[in-house]
Amino acid sequence: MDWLSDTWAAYQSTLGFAAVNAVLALSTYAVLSAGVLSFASVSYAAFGGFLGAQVMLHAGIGPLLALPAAILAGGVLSFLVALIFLRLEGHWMALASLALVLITRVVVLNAPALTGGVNGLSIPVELPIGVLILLLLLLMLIFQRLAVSWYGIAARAVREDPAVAASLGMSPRRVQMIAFLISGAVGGAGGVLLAVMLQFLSPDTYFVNIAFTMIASVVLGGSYHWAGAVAGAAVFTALPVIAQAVVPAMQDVANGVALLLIMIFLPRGLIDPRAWRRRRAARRRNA
Amino acid sequence: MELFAEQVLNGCALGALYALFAIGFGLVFATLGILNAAHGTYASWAAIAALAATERLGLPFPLAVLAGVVAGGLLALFVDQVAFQPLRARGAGMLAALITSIAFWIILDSLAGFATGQQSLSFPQGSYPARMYHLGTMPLPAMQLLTIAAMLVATFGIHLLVRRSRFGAAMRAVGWNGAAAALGGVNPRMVVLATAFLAGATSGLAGVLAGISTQNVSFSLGEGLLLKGFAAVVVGGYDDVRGAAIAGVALGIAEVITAQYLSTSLRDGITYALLLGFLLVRPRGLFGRAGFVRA
Amino acid sequence: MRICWRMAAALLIGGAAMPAAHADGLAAGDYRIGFVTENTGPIAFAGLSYYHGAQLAAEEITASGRLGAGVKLTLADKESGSDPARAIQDMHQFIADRSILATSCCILSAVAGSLKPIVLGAGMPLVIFGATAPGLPKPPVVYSMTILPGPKDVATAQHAVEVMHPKTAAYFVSADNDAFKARMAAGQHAVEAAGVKTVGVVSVLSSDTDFTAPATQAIGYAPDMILVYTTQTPAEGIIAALRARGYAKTIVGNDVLSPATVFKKMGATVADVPFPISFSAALAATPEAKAFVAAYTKKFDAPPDIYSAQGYQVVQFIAQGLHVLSGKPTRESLGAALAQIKSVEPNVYGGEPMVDGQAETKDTVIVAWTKDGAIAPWPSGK
Amino acid sequence: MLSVSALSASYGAIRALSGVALEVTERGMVAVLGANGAGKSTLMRSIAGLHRPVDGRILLDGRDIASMPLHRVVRAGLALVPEGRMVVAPLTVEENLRLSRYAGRGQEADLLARVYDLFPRLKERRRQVSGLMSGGEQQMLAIGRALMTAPRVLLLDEPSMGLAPAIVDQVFAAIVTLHRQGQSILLVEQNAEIALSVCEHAYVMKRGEIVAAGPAAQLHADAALLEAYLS
Repeated sequence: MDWLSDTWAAYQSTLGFAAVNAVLALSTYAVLSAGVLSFASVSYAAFGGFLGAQVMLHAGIGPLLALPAAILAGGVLSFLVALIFLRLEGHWMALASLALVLITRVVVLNAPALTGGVNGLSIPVELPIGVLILLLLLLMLIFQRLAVSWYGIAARAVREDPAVAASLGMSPRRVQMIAFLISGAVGGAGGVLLAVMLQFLSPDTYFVNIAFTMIASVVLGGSYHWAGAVAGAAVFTALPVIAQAVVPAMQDVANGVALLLIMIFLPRGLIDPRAWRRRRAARRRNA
Repeated sequence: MELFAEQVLNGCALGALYALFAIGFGLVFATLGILNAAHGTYASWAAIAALAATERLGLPFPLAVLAGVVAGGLLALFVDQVAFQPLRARGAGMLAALITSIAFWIILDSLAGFATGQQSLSFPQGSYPARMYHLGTMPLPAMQLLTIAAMLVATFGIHLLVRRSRFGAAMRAVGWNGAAAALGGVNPRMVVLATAFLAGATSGLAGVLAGISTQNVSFSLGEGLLLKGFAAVVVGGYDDVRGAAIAGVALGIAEVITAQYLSTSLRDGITYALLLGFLLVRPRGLFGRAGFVRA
Repeated sequence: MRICWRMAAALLIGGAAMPAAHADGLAAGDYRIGFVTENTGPIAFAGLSYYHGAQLAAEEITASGRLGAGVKLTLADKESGSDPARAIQDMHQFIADRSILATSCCILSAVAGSLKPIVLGAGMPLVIFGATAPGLPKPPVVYSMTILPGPKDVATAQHAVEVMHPKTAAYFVSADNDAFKARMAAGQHAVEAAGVKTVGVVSVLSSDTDFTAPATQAIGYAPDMILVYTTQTPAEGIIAALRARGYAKTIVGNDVLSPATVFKKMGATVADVPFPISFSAALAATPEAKAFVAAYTKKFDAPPDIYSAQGYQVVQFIAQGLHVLSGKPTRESLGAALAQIKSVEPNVYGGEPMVDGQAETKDTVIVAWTKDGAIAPWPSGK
Repeated sequence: MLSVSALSASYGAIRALSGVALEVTERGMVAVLGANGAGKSTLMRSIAGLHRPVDGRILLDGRDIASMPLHRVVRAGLALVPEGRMVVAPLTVEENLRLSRYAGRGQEADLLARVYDLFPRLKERRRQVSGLMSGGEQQMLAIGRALMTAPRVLLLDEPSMGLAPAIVDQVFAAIVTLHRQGQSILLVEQNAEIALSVCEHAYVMKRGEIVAAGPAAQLHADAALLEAYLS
């Protein structure tokens, strides 16, 4: 029994970070599933995270009560971002969102009233890992319902072929606007959850690294199903821990090599609905 | 007034580094369609290779630079073949390539840290031109002049290559659609290899020159160039070498002047705001024409 | 001077309190310290030195049998790459590992800020080796072996003004580093109090690499003296750029210039730039310091620097806490023992009082590199 | 000269060609007819190296080109004018044409003169960015690019598709001229009328197989057969 509780104690924070990364990855997946590659989730997370932190610090309320504020903050920001970015096409939007990430850090550094500036912000608030997991499960349920809803079908159509989607009476712009709003709300939530996990926010907390964590999680896990984002975040969070245990001297290299091999051999990610469909079809043929 | 002129020169030299890096970064993006996060490590490794050539092999300055440039090119070639070629063969898109490039970024950055013993190294005094020329009382450091000259030569050379030569046409054709190029007999694989090498070599040159003039040869060298080079490519338009060069130099000058006359904390903000503004107002960059999306 | 007196007093009291506590000694066995390393990432150059110093101390203590027969002190290390998220996971693994009695970490304040609430919650003793954010120590759990540079910067600035009699001064500061901003503020205050006019402040960022333009800007202010309050790589770059552009007047540095790698990289360019130092291999005077320099140089084939000295003291400090305990100590008893320590023994500084969980050093020596790579008191000939 | 036998190809699990055999003789002009989705384009793409066949032999002058990558097929002397034309849009007309130098066949100046001779329109627009030209002009450019590789056999995939009738006439006039000059041609066309009027021999495809073959005149006369297979 000791062994079990020790293992839990040792890896509960890994599980926590995996859950937070999954939420952030779902934010990126939300837009990607409507055909938009955007790194702006980092900015929603930053806004939601810092605002949520301030709410917790000043109103003295717990993270669960600060969550709605963060969701709202992320949503509002994503609305503004969508208004501007949706005019751009294809990879220009990806580049613009990357620029937004870079600007986010500058803003964070220069808005000490909200962010603590270079000193950072200490947030002595805790959230049990179990609650965090419950929140993630709830979010997964929402994504599952979304996937089978009218919106989910429309998003898939827009991703595959915007022209065809438009001819079926779906406005690609409107669908993508909804995708941005979902991404913003989820991103804001992820930001505040990350803040609670770290208990300390610095200007580097929401920056390029986390952008790459999000996108790598989504692609690694498989960008054609929401479960991919969750699976990818789990793997991406666990890889460094495993690498540290197996090859402590070269853990970063091992981490990179593992990422490389997964992508080369499973370029569509770990969770690939197309492969499932094929396997099912093959089974039916054999039967 | 002289201070202003000095700072403009400083900005030009700094911007020339951004420009050189951006040219390589843009070539890969335009021709191979890859947003390559590992590109900065080519610059770091080129500088490390040039330093090793100087210290271990005792090569003179021009040969050491050449060694660095070739190392940058070969590294780019290697990364392309390992990280991108398998995905190309499977028809996997730009996203998977972005992730494999991040993987190589992690790997090469980490190895560069080991190679330099986690230190920031520098080229030994006397291993590079360090003379200070003067125009009136204004100091003109030899490395700054050399950097600007290298940028000009590289820009015009590569611009002519891409726009005027048959090989350049093949590069642009492969960048647009590999099969369409092959219908004319072009071997897309060779063009990809040559482009990767050229891109790595150009960014490698930026790395070597930056390593010398900033006295910082370490894994962090490439990262700074990557962000600013990225900005230069977007502002200048990734399919035009001249645009990337002009944007790089302009960013360098803007940075220096902002820091001198406004504030350092706003410096990067202005760079990136400029970047975002350009994307929104003129997404195709300075020289971009009504273009064709990759097919 | 007042500060020195208080330290001396603390030293005396600490020294007197020391020997009485020793009891039956520890049970034989392996005593482990969880060490969160920063051997990769942006500040790995310093992280490695801290780690090497700590490694050496653990080996020496085990070999000496100081903690009792069959008592081994070992480091369990986990890498964080200066990433708070990874450091948090490392710390949780240490806390879950019952064989680990104490932990050590952190150069970056952000990492320290993330780990502090965790160890406070778990009652796990943590000794910080590099982070300088104010208010980090919190006995009986969190201690800091970081040599706080603020007072030393003030002393150096004052000394430089006394020696060189400048009329004007300009400053370089890492604008995105809270510690250096505070250090510059302290230095500037002292210099202005001595009647020297501030003609300009040049901000740089920690990740900057090109310093030609900032150097041009500073020279443009035509100051008699330039004081540099930045992290190591920018400080090197700034001094090199200032000298390359012909600035021949006084440049005042800070303790980041002391590692031997700085001279190896910059050569004579860095000569005659004064900086404060609390430890230097070249100036080691006490037997402890000399033995440390000799053993370190033998083991790692390079002399120790200020970072290795602090890493070394982390383990010495923890060992000192273990020394007064007996049987099988717990984290709580170790924390309580550490809280009792008034002065760290042995130390490489010639005196290291502990004040509210924060280590301090007795003295500030103001030194500079000579043209042939030695560290000598500044100005030379004094 | 071009001899295809037992050629099979598929897209994923879907079989698109099975056991196709056909022959193009020296200076010959052969048409492949078929309804939409009969596998004509797959046939052309498979022969030209744009799509990798599952099985079969493609002999060009006795050399098997079935496993060669696209650019090597071009260099071996087989040039495709694909459906949808696939000109390199960002390049100018002349850049598109001169790209074909990489095929390394024939004298560039002579070939360029021949193309401009055949399509004076291209000469007028040679500095024009090709992506901005009309469909007909792009079709001419695609044929020109293929001719620049001095092919032994020219493969034309639906050259009339999407073009105005007047332009179709121009393009087919050029094709006839080429044939007269001695160019071997394999033509895929949905418009059977026009194809049979210019070709000597024709194959008819249905569901990925050749279901009929014969001299063009004979097929032209057999209205019932055409009706059965082409609708």
